[in-house]
Amino acid sequence: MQDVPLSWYLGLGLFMFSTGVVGVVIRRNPVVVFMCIELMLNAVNLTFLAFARYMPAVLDAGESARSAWMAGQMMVIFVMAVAAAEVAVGLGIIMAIYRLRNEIDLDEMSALRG
Amino acid sequence: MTSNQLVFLMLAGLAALAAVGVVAFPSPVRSAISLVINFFILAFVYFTLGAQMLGITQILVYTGAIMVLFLFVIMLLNLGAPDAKAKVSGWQTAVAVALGFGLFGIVAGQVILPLSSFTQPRSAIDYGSPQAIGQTLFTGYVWPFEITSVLLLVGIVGSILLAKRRI
Amino acid sequence: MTPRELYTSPRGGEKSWVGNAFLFRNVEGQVRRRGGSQRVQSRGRMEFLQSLHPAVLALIRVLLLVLPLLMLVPGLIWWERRLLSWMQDRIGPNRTGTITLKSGKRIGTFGLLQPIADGVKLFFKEDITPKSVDRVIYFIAPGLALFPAFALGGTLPWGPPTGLWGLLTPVANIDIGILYVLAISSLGVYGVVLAGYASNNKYSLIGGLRSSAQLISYELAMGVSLACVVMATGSLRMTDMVFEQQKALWGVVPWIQNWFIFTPFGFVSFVIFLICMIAETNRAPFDLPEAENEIIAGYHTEYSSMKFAVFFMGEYASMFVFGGIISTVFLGGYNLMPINWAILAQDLPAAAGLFNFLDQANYTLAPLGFLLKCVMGISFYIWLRATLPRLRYDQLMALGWKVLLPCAVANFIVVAIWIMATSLYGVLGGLIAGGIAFLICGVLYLNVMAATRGQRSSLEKRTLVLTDGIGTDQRNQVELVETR
Amino acid sequence: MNGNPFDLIWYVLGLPLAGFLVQALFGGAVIRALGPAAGRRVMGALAVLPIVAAFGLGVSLVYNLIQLDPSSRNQVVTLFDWIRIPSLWVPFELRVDPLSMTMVLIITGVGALIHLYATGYMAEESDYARFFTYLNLFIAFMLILVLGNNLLMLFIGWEGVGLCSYLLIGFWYKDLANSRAGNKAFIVNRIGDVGLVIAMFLLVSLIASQGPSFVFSEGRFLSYDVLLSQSAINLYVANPLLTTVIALCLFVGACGKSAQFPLYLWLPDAMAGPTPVSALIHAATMVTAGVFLLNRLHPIFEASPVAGAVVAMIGAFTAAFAALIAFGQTDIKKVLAYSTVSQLGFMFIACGAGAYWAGMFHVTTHAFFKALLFLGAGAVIHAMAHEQDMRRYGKLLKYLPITGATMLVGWVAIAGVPPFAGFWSKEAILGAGLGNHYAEAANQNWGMVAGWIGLGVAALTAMYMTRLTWLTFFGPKEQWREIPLVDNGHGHDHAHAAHHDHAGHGGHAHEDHGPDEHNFFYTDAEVAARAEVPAHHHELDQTHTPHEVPISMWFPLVVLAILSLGGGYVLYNGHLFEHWLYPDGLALLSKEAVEGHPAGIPLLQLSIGAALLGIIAGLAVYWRGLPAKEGWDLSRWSPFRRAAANQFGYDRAMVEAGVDGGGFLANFAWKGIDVLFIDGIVNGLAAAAARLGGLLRTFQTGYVRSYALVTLVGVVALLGYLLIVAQRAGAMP
Repeated sequence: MQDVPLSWYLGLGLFMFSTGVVGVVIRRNPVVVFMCIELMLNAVNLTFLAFARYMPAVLDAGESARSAWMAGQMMVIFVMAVAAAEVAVGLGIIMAIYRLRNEIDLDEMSALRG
Repeated sequence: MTSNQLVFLMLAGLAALAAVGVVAFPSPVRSAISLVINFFILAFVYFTLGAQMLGITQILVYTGAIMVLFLFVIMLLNLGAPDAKAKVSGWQTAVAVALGFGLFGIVAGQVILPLSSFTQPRSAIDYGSPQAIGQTLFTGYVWPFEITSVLLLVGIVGSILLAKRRI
Repeated sequence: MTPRELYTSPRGGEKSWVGNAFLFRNVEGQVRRRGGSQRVQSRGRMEFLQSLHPAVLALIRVLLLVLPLLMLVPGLIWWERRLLSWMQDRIGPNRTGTITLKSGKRIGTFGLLQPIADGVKLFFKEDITPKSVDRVIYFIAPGLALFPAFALGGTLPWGPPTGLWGLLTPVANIDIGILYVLAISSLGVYGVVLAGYASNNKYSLIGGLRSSAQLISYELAMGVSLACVVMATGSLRMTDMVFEQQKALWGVVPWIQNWFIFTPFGFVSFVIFLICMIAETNRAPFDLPEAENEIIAGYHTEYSSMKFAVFFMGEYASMFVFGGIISTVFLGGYNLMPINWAILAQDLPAAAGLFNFLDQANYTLAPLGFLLKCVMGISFYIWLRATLPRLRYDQLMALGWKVLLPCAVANFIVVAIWIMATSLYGVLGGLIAGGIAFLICGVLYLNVMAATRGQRSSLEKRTLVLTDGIGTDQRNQVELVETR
Repeated sequence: MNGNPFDLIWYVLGLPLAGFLVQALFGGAVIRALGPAAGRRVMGALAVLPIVAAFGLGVSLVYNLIQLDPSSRNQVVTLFDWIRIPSLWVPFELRVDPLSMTMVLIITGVGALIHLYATGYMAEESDYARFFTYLNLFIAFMLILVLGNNLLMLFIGWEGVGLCSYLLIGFWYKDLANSRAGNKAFIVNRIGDVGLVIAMFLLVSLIASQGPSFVFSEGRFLSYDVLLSQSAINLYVANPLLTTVIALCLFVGACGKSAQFPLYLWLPDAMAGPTPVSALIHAATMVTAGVFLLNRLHPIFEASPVAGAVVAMIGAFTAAFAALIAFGQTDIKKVLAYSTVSQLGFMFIACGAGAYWAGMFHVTTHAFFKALLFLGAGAVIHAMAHEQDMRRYGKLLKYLPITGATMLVGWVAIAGVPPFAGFWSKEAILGAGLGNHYAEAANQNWGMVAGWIGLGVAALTAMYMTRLTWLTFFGPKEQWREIPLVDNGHGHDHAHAAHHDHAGHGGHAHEDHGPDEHNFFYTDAEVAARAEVPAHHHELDQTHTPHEVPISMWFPLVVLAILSLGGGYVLYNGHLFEHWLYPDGLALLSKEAVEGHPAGIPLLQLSIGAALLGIIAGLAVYWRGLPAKEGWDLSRWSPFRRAAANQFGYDRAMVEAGVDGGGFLANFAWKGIDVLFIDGIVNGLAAAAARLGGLLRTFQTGYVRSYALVTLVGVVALLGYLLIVAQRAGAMP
C-alpha cells in the first residue's frame, strides 16, 4: 500500500461525513438519523487512521512518531466504544418513545416548541 | 494508476455509494443494509491502511453488533416499511444538500488539497498489529481505557432502564 | 528501538511471556526436527508449489478449502439423517442409489445418493417468490447466510505449518485469526434477519428477531471464552494456538500434548464455546428462529427451492466449519492424537523407530485427523438434536446472559490469575493460584445466582418486551407460544 | 525528625490531644461499661495523666533550653507545610523559647493540678467524660496558642480556647442562664477577635509591602521569627502610625481575651461554669493569653509609645473599676472573678509601661494564687452544698482546716504581703509603672499615672480580699444556720445538678446582674419557661455541717499554696525571671528606659503599706460580720454598693446598646439593604431574563431537524470564514 495518497483517504472520509450531515438534516426517522451519526463517526475514524498511517504532523521518526501512529488508533478504539454506548442508550430512548406514543417521527416530537 | 490505487478506488467508490444509499433509501431497512455494506467495506479500507486489528474490530463491533441492534430495533418497532408521510419539504432538502456540498467543497479545497503531497506512509509495517495496539492500550492509554469501560457500564444500565417496561 | 523490534509478532523467534509460561525444554527442538524431516521428504512438490505465483497459490488454498466444504455438505446431510434415525431407532434413508441387477441382486449404497436426489428435487422445484416481499433483500438474504460459512474457514490450519501442508493451509494465516472468526461468525445473523424481514411474514419476522437477539447474546460468551485461549496462547493466530497445544501437558508432561481441553480453564471455555457455537448456528436445542411448531419455519418460511437449498447448505457448512474451529482451538487442531511422538522417540530410544514412524503418520495424515474432528463435531450436533428438546425463549436468554456469560468472565479472570502466577511462581504455584481463584469465582457466582433466583421476570413481561411493536395478534400468538 | 531534642514538643502538644480523643471516643462507653464509680475513676486518671506527662516533658524541654546559650534560645520545630502558595507560606511549626515554655509550664502544671482537683469535684457529674473531653481539648488548644510559631496558629489556638471556654461555661446547658453566659462570652470575644484579625491583616500588608523576599521569609509573613526579626523591627520603627494601629488592634484582641475594660463583661458571667473551669480557664491560663500576645509581639508595642500609654491606662482603669465592683459582690466566685479582671489590669499596666517580663511574672504568680483561691472557693462551695453566697458563710475555718489554711495563704499572696508571690510581681509592676519613662504620650508619662492608680488598687485589692476571706472563714457566727426570710437571688454553682442528673434541675443563676436581664439572647417565652423550673430541694439548713473535701481536691490546694508562698521570691530573686524571659533586654527599649526602679519613690514601703492598709481597713469594716448595709435586703444597701453590684450600670448600658443598636442596625440592613437593594437587583435580573427568554422562545420551533439545519449552516459559515477569509487575511498559520 505504498502509493495511495493521503488525500484520497481524507476525501473518502470527508464525503462520508458530509453525507451523514445531510442525512441528519433531511431524514425524519430517528433510527436513520442515528445511522447517519454513525456514518459520521466512521468517517472521523477513517480520517484518524489515515493520519495515523501517513502522519503529516510528525515528520521525524522515533518515539514521537510511534506514539503518533498509536494515538490515532487509540482514538479510533475509543470512538468505537463510545459509539457502542451511544447506540445502546439511543435505541433504548427510541424504544421508550415508541412505547409512549405509538409512532416515531422527529417532526411529531416538537413538545419543546417554545 | 497502480493496483493499490485501483483497489482503493473500488473500495472507496462502493463505500461512497453505500453512504449515499444510507441517506437516499426511503426504507430504513435498506438504509441499514447499505450502512452495513459501508462499514464492511470500510473495514477493508482499514486493512489497506495496515490497521488489521481495527479493521476486524470494525467488522466485529459495527457490522456484527451495532448494525444488528439497529435492524433489531427497526423490526421490533415495525419501522421497516418506507414511511409514506416522511416527505421532507423540498427546500429544506435542497438547502441541506447544498450545505453538504459546501462543507465538502470548503474542507476539501482548504484542508485536503494542501495535504495532497503526502503519498508515502510513514508508519511501521505492523503498527496495526494486535501486539502493538495491546501494548499501547494497556500501557500509555490504560486510564482512558478504564474510563471507557465505566462509560460502557453506564450505557448498559441506562439502556436497560430505558428499554425495560417494568424494572 | 524501532516498532518492529518492539512488537515482534509471535511468528518471530521470541514469544511473549504468556507463551513462555508453557515453554518446555525440547518443544522447540521437536518442532525444528519435524520441519527438517518434512523438507527432506517432499522436496519435489514443494518446489513446484513455491514456483507458482503467490496469487495462484492463494487460489489453490481457497479451492482446497471451499470445494471439500461444498462437496461435503450432501454427505453431511446424509450422515445427519442416518445418525438421527439410528438414534431414534429408525432405519433412515437407505434406498436411494441402490442398484438392482438382472439377477435380482442388490448392491446397497446405504442411501448415499439420497442427498443428491434431494438436491435435484430442490433445484427443479418451482421457485416461488411471494408477491409482497422486499425483492432485493429477499434475494440477497440466502447469499448472506451462505457467505460466512465459507469465509469462516479462511484461517483454519487443517495441516501442519511446515512443509507441504504449510504451503497449502491455512488460506490466510493472518495474525488476528480468532478475531476474524468472531467477526465473520457475527455476520451470519444478517442472512437470517434479512430473510425474516424481507419475506413479509410475521412469523418470519419473529424468527429473524429471535435469531438476531440470540446471536448477539451468545457472541459475548463466545468471545470471552475464546479470549481465555488467546491469553493462554499469547497470540491470535490459529497456527500459534495449535503450536501452543503441541507443548508439554501443563508444562510438566512432555510426551502428551497440551490440548486446551485438557487444561482446566480450557475445559470450561470449551463447554461454553460449544454451547455458544450451537446457538450461533441456530441448531437444536437453540433453533428457535426456525421453531417449526411455533413459527412455521421461522425465517425461511417463505423460501422455496434454490434459495431454501442455499440456506440449508449454509447451515451445514457453518456447522462443519465451527466443528473445525472448535477442534483447532481446543482439540489440538490437526493432530490425530495428543501425543508428542517425537519426544517419545527421543526419551525412549528403544522404540524410536516406531515413534518416529507415528510422527510421520501424524504429519502426513494431519488433514484426515482434522476432518475426523470436524465430523465428530457434526455428530455431536446431531446427537444434541436427537436428545434435547427446544428451549423456551426466556430459557435461552437466561442461559446466555445469566449462566454462560458470568461463567465465561469468571473463567477469564481465573485464567488471567493462573497465567500470571505461573509466570511468577512456576507451574505448581500457577495451578494452586488458579484453583483458588476458581473456587472464589464459583462461590461468588453461586451466591449471586441464589440471590437473584427470587426475582425472575414474569412470563407476560417477557412476552411484551419480546414482541413489542408487533400487532396484537402476534402478541397473542407469541404468548400462546411462550406459555406452552 | 533528625533527633532534635525539641521535637519532643510535639508530644507535649499531642498528649492532651490524645487524651481528648480518648475521652471523646471511649469516655462514655468506658463509664457505661465499668459502672459510674470505677469508670469515672479510670477516665479521670486517663484525663489527668496526659497533662502530667506533658508537664514532665515540658520540664525536660526547659532543662534542654537552659543548656543553650541565651541568644539561641528560640528553637522552631516544623511538622509540615500547612499553607504553601506562591505569595504566602504558613508552615505548621512550633516555637520553643522561654516565653512559650513558661506558658507551657503554667498551662500543663496548673492544668494538671486542676484536672486532679476536678476529678474529685465532678465526681458525681453524670457527664463526666464530656467535661474532661472539653478540658483536655482546652489544654491542647492553649498549647497550640502559646507554642505556635506564627500568628495563624496562635489564632487557631485563640479561637479554640474560646470555643472550649464557651463549651465549659455552658457545660450545664440545661440551665438557660449558663447557656446565656456561654453565648455572651463567645459573642463578646468575637469583638476582640475582629481586632486580632485586622491586626494580622495589617501586619501582613506591612511586611508584604517589602516584597516576598523580605528578610529570610519566603512568604512566611506571619511567622514570629520574621515578625520579630531585626529588619521587621526597623520596619515598625520606619512607619510608626501603622505600627500604632496594629498595636492597638492587637490590644483590642487582648482586651477581648483578657477581659479588659470595654470587653470585660463576659468574664464575671463565665463563673457560671464549674469551678475548676473558672480556675483553669478564667483565672490561670486563657485570660492571660492577651498578656502573652503582648509579650510575644513586644517589638510592635515598643515601637509605639502611644499604644503603650493606651495599654497602661486601660489596664489601670480596668484594675480600679473591677476592684470597686468587687465590693458590691456577695457571690464568692464573682468576687474572685472581678479580682481576676483587676489583676489582669495590673498585668497590662506592666506591659504598657514596657516591663513585659513583669507582666508575664504576674501572669505566673497570679496563676498560682488565683488558681489556689478559685479552687479553695470551689472547695468551700462544695462543702457548703453549692451555696455561693458569702453571706451564708462564716466560721468555716474549723470545718475546713486545710482549705481554710491554703486560702489564707492565697489571700495574703494576692493582697501583696511579702514574701508571698503576689508581692514580688505586684511590686515589679508598680516599679515598672512608676519608674519607666516609656509609655509617654502628649508629654505625659502615663505609665507613672497608671503606676499610682495601681498602687491604690493594690490597697483596694487587699481590702476586698480581706472581706472575702473574713466573711468566709471567720466572722462572728455561722450565717447559714439562720435561713433569711428574703430569698436571695444569688446564683449557685450548679454542680448540684449532677446529684440528680439534671432531672428538672433549675436554680437561679445571677438573677440581678446575670448575663442579661433584657433577654439578650432569649425570648420572653424562654425566660418564662426558665422561671418556672422548680427550685431544687438540696439546700442549706440549720442541720448542715460542712465537711472537708477529699484529698484529690485538697492536694492541689496545698501544692498551689506552696507555690504562691515561695514561688514568687524564687523567680524574682536576682532578676531570675527577667533574665530568663529577656536575657538580652528588649528589642528597642534600652535598659535605662525600663529599669523599673523609680528614683525617689520608696516603692517597697509604699506597696507594703498599701497591702497592710487594705487588710487593716478590711478587718476594721468586717470585724463583726456583715454590716447592715450589706444585709439581705438589697433596698437597704448603700448607693455605692448597689451601683457596684450593678457594675455601675456599665453592663446594662452595654447590653442595651448591643441589643437596641444591634437591632436597629439589623433592621436597617434588612429593610434598607437586603430588601430594597439586593433583592431588587436579583428580582430585576430574573424579570429581565424572563422577558428576554420570552423573546427568544419564538426561535425554538422544537423541530430537531431544523436545529440540525441551523447548526449545519453555522458550521459551514464558520469553517468558510476560518478557512478561506481568515487564511487569506493571514490571520491563521
